Amino acid sequence: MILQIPLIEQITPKAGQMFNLAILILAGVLVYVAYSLAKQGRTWTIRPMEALDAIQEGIGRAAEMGRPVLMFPGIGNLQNPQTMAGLTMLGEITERGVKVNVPVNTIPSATEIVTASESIVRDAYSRAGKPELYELGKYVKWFGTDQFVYAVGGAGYILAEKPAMVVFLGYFLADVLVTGEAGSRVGALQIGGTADQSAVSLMALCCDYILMGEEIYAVTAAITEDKYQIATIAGEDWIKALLLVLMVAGVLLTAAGLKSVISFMWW
Amino acid sequence: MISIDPWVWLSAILTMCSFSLLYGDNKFFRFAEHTFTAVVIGHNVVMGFFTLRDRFYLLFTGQKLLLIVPLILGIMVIFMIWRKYAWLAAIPMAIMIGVSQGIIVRALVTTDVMGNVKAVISEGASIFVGNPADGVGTLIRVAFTITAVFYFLFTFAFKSTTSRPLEYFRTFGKYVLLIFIGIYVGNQSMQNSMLATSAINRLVRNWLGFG
Amino acid sequence: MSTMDSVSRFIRTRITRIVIVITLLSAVAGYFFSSPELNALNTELNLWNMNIITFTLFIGLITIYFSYSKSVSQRTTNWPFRLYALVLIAVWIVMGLYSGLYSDMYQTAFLSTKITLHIAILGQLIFFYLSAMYRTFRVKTLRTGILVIFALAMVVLNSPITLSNWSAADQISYWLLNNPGMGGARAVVLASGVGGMILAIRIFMGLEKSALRAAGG
Amino acid sequence: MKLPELQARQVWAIVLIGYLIPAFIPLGMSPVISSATQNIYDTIQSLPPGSIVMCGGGGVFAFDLESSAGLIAALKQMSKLNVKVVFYPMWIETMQFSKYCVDSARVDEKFGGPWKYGRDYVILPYIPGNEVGLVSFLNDVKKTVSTDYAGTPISQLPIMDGLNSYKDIDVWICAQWDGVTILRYVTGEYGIKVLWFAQSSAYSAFGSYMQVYPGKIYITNGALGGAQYEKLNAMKGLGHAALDSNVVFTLLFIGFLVLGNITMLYGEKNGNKKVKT
Repeated sequence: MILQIPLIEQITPKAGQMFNLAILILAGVLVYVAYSLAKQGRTWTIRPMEALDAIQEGIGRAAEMGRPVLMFPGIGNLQNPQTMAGLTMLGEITERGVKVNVPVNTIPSATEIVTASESIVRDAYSRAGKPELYELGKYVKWFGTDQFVYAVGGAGYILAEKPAMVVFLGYFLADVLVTGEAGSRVGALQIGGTADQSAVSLMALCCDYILMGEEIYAVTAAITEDKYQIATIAGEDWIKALLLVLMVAGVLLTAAGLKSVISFMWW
Repeated sequence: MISIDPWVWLSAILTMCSFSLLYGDNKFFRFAEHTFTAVVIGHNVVMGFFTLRDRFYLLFTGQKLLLIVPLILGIMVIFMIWRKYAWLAAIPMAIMIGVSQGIIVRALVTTDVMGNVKAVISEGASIFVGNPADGVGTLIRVAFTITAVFYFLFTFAFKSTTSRPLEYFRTFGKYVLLIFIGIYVGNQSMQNSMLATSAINRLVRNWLGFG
Repeated sequence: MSTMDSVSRFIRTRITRIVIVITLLSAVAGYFFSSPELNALNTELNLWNMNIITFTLFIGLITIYFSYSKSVSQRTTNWPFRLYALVLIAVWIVMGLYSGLYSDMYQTAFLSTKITLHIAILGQLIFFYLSAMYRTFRVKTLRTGILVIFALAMVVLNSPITLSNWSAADQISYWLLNNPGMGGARAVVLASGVGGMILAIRIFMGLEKSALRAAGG
Repeated sequence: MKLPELQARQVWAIVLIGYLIPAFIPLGMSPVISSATQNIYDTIQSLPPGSIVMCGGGGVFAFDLESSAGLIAALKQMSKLNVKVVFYPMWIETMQFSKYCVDSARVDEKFGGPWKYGRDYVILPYIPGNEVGLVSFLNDVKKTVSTDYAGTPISQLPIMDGLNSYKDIDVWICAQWDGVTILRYVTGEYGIKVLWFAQSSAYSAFGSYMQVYPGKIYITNGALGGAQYEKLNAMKGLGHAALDSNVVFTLLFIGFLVLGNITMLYGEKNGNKKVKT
């Protein structure tokens, strides 16, 4: 029945389409190769990042001061890769916090992230060996769905509870300034990470450490120490290295007037 | 002349309640916050009803009975909020994830990734041609793009003496990103400034009647 | 393990994988290959997807209802506000359904409440921005120095006083935006693009289970 | 004497006073036209009568207010050119935003303007699914939407007779935050020219797309671009008000920057924050 729909004419600008598809397929192959290598025991290390060390430090600091840690996974929904990175980070921080008796709270925005956060926090408590400490609604605070409602609730929470560390990791927009400013007022160590350009510049204003763009995926892979996650980051690097080689060679060739050599890119 | 329109008064009171956050957390602010949440949710639901009417128009008029499938799947997705029945939402979620990821990935590879790579390569041709100021600009743009992408290589370590210069290259990439953020912060401030004006003008002009 | 459990597990693990592979492939292949069948399948799936998404608009209502009514019945902090919100939601829905989305009344009510409040919150950003900037923009290291110089340049060049008194200011600000600024911006777009691409590949290969695991409990 | 650190509230009090001044006493600043804005004006001006212009994207009303300055002026311009405009609401507030712009531009006949609903412009209902909805719409308009915002079947709207797929669209105007989605699909996959009245944050983040599809995408820079567009159409609106506030902002920015650095050098030793990446 579906297939009886009449023909829809094909798309106009097709130049370079086959090459683009080849790159997409190659990316898939490289990720798969990295994954298989990881299965056979190959490991990679992600370069040291100050923000990652700061997170570890911040948990220690919170334990010394006897204050909680707050983590924001952003305003995205489940389809947003940045939110997924934030949720992974939430699980890891919670697990590390539970081990040193630091409560880690989180304030999500989208409703499905509330559900997801609860299951991730519960899971983290079990992994840390203290499942009895977990309570529904105790660590996941929710103030409403809208972009600013959650931020304002978060700001109020920060001013009341004075967390020792605030971590922003996920998809944010201008709302980060409301919570970030509150965090600065209570003197919290703030770590911000997002792949959205508008929020990253605002994070630069209020956070002590920032993670830009793709760094958020690398940092979550690094903190989990999961070899398959890290392997896919390696596969990603191979593709980027290939694109870099293409760009450098391409720029040199076109600058020398030899664009025809790389005309295959426009097939 | 101060306004006599009740809506303008409502708007002015809500604006002041909201601005009271600058003083600190207080009841007026909470009133504004809850009004905000309620209207957002109310608007969502009203929008939902009318959208359902428009989206399933062909089903209700009997022109396309196949639409019964997404109707059922749509109802299943609501079960996402109850943990016990959340699995019912798995299939519609899978459709949403699959379709949107598929559509996104094809645009990402075409525009964001290869589009930009090809733009960088094409710009190579204009570095030594034409106005020197533009040529320098193009050179800077191309070089900055390449070094900043280089910064995003995470698993490559450049520790040996031969590969050491590449580490400087990466550091340079970090400064490129800082320059971008600086320019961004400066340009974006225009937007925040305009929004403050808009909120304050509502009070001073629409409500109090000045200007 | 009950039958229900095994059915739900089967749906969560197997069926969803298959559905994702089919839908993702149809969207990608429908674009790269000129096949009318694939394209038709893709269009139909797109329509389904749009219709399913409409239902998510109601999820907020249900969650807010449970959460707020619990807060009201247990008399937690700020519960009178929650009660007020629940009443306002009901009033708003009745008003909206009665007047229609595009009526002047709905528009006025919407502008005077939601939009006013949103603008007011966004309008406070410049306050937070300036106080954060006062604290942060202290030239101590090369890093902050770079940030401050470029931000200052953009602010001064975009200022109407500069623009109307110095004709080159407009060109310089666009030069900064379009050359050094765009270099970094483009790298972020490109690298995030690769990240997004790899994520889709991971989902396709079934290596990224978290999205569905979170939904399936 | 040591300079004390200003508290956040003290900073905010100064900022509030600063912004109240132009609200009471307008400074009356006027913009200088940039070539980026002029390009958009010329593109619209050269549209032949009867062209179909799509107008839409995804965004949040309050945030898109910055772009409304340019869009309102453009609607006014288009109402004199006899082009047809179809509004495409992609996020749930976009329909309200479209109504706000149409009403503010005073182009409808109920405000004495030349436009008649259904003949000169149409507002579609909210179309869910973002990019998915957009792709579906561009492929086949009639399958994707069956009614307008009020539930009227599109067969009863004269404009929609001539709009069946992407081939019938001459230009796409976007005045919303999520212009990137429009660029990726409308220009990237279907080769349609896009004019984007972008917020200043959108310009600095996504200007690079102009290089990917040269000559197909034009972007204005935020409130400044909006004010320029208003000037091109001989009107004064939010864009001009934003210019006044920009003057105040520049002075506040420089003042606090200098004060902050002096405090660092000669003040009490605390509150120093650094940025690390």
